[in-house]
Amino acid sequence: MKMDKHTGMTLIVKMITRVTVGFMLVFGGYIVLFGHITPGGGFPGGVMIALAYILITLAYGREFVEHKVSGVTASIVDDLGALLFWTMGIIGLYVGGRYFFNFLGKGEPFNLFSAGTIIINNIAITLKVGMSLYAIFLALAILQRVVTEEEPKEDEK
Amino acid sequence: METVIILHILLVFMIIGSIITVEIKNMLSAVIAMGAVGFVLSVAFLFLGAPDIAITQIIVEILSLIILIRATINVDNVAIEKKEEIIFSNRTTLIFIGVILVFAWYAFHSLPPFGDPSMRVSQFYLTHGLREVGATNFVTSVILDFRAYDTFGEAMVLFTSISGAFAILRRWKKEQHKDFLRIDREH
Amino acid sequence: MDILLPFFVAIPVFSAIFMLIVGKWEKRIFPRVWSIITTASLVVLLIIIYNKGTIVHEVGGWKPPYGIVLIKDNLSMLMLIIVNVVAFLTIIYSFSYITRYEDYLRFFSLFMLMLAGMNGVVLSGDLFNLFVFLEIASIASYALVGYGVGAEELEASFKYLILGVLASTLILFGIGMVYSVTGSVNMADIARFLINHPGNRAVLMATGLFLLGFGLKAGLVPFHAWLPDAHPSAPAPISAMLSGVLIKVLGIYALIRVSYHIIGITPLVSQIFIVIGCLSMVVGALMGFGQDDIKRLFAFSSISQMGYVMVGIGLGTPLGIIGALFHLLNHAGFKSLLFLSSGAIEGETGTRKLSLLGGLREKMPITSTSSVVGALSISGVPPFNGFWSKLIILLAALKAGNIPVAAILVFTAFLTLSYYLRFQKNAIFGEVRKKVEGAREAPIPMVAPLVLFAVFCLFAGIFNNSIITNIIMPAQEILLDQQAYIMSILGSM
Amino acid sequence: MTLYFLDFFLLTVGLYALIAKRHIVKKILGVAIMEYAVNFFLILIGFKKAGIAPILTKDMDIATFIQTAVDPLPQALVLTSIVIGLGTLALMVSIAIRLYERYGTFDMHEINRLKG
Repeated sequence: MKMDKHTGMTLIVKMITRVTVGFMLVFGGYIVLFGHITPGGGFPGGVMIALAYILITLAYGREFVEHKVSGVTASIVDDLGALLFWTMGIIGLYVGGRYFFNFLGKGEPFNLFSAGTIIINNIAITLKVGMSLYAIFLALAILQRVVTEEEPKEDEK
Repeated sequence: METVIILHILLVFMIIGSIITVEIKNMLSAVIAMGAVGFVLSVAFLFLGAPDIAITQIIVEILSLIILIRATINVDNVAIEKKEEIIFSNRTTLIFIGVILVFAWYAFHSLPPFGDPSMRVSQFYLTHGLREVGATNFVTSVILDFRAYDTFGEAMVLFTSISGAFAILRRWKKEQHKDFLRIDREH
Repeated sequence: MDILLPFFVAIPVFSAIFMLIVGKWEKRIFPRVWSIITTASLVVLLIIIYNKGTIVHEVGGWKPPYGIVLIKDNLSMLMLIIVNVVAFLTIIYSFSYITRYEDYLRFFSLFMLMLAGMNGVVLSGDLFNLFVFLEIASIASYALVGYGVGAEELEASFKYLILGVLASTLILFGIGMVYSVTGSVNMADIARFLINHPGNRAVLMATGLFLLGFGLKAGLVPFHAWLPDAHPSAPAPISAMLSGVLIKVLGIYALIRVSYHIIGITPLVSQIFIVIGCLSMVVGALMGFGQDDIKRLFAFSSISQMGYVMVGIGLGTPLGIIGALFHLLNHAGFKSLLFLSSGAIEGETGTRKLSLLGGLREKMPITSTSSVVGALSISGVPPFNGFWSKLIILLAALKAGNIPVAAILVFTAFLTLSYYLRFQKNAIFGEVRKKVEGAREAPIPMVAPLVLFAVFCLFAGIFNNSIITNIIMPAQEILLDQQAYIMSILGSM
Repeated sequence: MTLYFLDFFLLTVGLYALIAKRHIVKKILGVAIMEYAVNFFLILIGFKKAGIAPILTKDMDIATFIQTAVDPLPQALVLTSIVIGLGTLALMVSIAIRLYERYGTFDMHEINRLKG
């Protein structure tokens, strides 16, 4: 991890983000995967994961995160999440004759794979919500423009 | 009984906070006041037995604060308030709102009293939810199985607004890439 | 057969997402061709389910009051025809119109999402689901109105966005009140509950909130502030969709469905419809008079034509509703034609000002003839379709013994005729002005839809009774028969 | 009942900010306050006296749970409405930023005057 000093915020903020980002990602993942057993679900989990990435971007500056999750990959993952949610609807229509039919087995209540397609829908929403909000944060806060065509990499700062 | 009192206190606090948000001069403190109203709202959700909504409200509140502060932090947020407001438009809106409030006072009398909802349809979700969907969090079972089409529509709403915001934020080629922050320093 | 209903929403959504994924590599030809394929497949789907009667699709396999239900009855069939046919022709038009913007991808993706939202609103049998898809269509149209990212496009789209979000919030508050009283969000279930428990003040306030919210989306007079600003700055295909289809589906159709099928029409509500209708007619026509920018002129005339439809709906008699629905169909035809031709004119001459235009007849023959057909049919000149629908509404007003309304109808008809004659005199006929020298005919993809709309205006005028009997009449019967609507969804009163 | 009325008052505070205030960010804040008021109203109508959250835990038996659980349907509606509010907020802020770039001010009347 190239730790150049001048981009991003002060050292204290960097140290704290290094500690808290781990907890945020784990807690976000927990909220998404156990969304049908304990409170939470696709939306809050997805936004929490996006906030973890936003925290890194704020603390360490854009270049640091750019090669990890750049704006373009974020919007591609966002489209894939939306596509996954869309296919869940169509598979339900194909298998059960009804749009968004819950075709997977129900399992018994209190363990992880207990509610059929709800888990996959949750993951699809997480991908979609998380990555699209991270991409819009990048566009709004840091870049002031949308990474559409690959201009020459002149440094904005 | 005490939850009703607590809710009244929280609601009064939210009204005061939102009046501060509307009337305060500095834009940044207006955004912070609105953030406070949002956090009190998520505490109120906890008292109303909605943990899912409380988590979502706090998280979405943090994100909208980041976005809003981004829009207000480096612009002339005090200059606007120096000019006096146009009295005419404020007065007519206040009268219009007063009329609606009087009409609303009578209308809310015929709503079912606070605390016993006529759960005609959602009783089915509670009774059949566990057996037919298998999720123990009934809100998620309503969101992702009974009304999954709603949540599909809602994910598309977020998809549209993000792609619309990208369409608005795109740069035209003939426009040079002037940095938004740099404009202000030139002023 | 009911498997096909969800595809009206699924196909445009898939094409929007797939377009964005492929757009990372190919941005110029693929989005345009892909949108034409999508809208063509929607029109084919429309033809398949055309005369299959009422189709009900329970989403997720749950019985109606507990799950969401999609319903295609004759009224939503009429709206589906308007939405998908106008969208197909507008997409063909924007195949070559879009070249003036440099980012095609987002335009067509947002267009497909707006289409999905409108199809979702028309098909939905659930009040909250109608709100969600109304939100999709509105947000896509906010971004599309401001697509030009110029100074006044952004200002117009911001004003439209603020009033739109205000309308959506009021509608959601109304849905909350209706849910609190009736305990359900399914339209038929609410209607059944309200028939057994009539006269609730909270439902009356919810009706007021719906009237405010959907009236704002329909651009009716007390809340029309955003329409005349949104149209001139929106790209031509978007203002054609906005005024030809969006204000009908999100505003008028939702108002009809809520007032006739859910809450049940009362004399008070139909009186309010007539008052709002007359206000919109007169104010729209009067303010349309002095306009120099042809798009603002068409925007004000949209407000006044929507006033015609509201008067027809407010009369409540079968004849009035037939006239209103037929006028809805006709207005979608000639208003989209006028907006698309204004886009072609602006493309070639670079201006929309009537004072600078003149003698388009020599330079752009096909565009001017089709816009003349559009102008004649909107002002109700006999052979064209506008004449018949305005006539039916006038007869309905006279039959209902409502003389003042009939007088206002005739007065507005003359006003509309006069400012459209002014439009034709200045822009189409007269000698060729400086601006119009360099103009030559618009490219083929822009001209073909204009001709098709003009042909529709002519044929709908000539064969109006056949259109009325097999499209408008069934829609009117289902509209006035709340019991049949409830029976078709819940199967029991 | 007074809770409903106070919540509607909160909605009108947002409505006032939306219509009467000239600063664009104040209008956006007014919209956010209206969203809060509507979401709060939707959850208020679903609350049951001494009701518990509609989430079953291991040590609860199903019969008492069904009697005391709060109404889950409005919570599903509010979850959707919160994220719709976030979507519209993102769009509003991006239009506001571009408007500021174009006009150099956030004052709606100034913009109307400059637009001409």
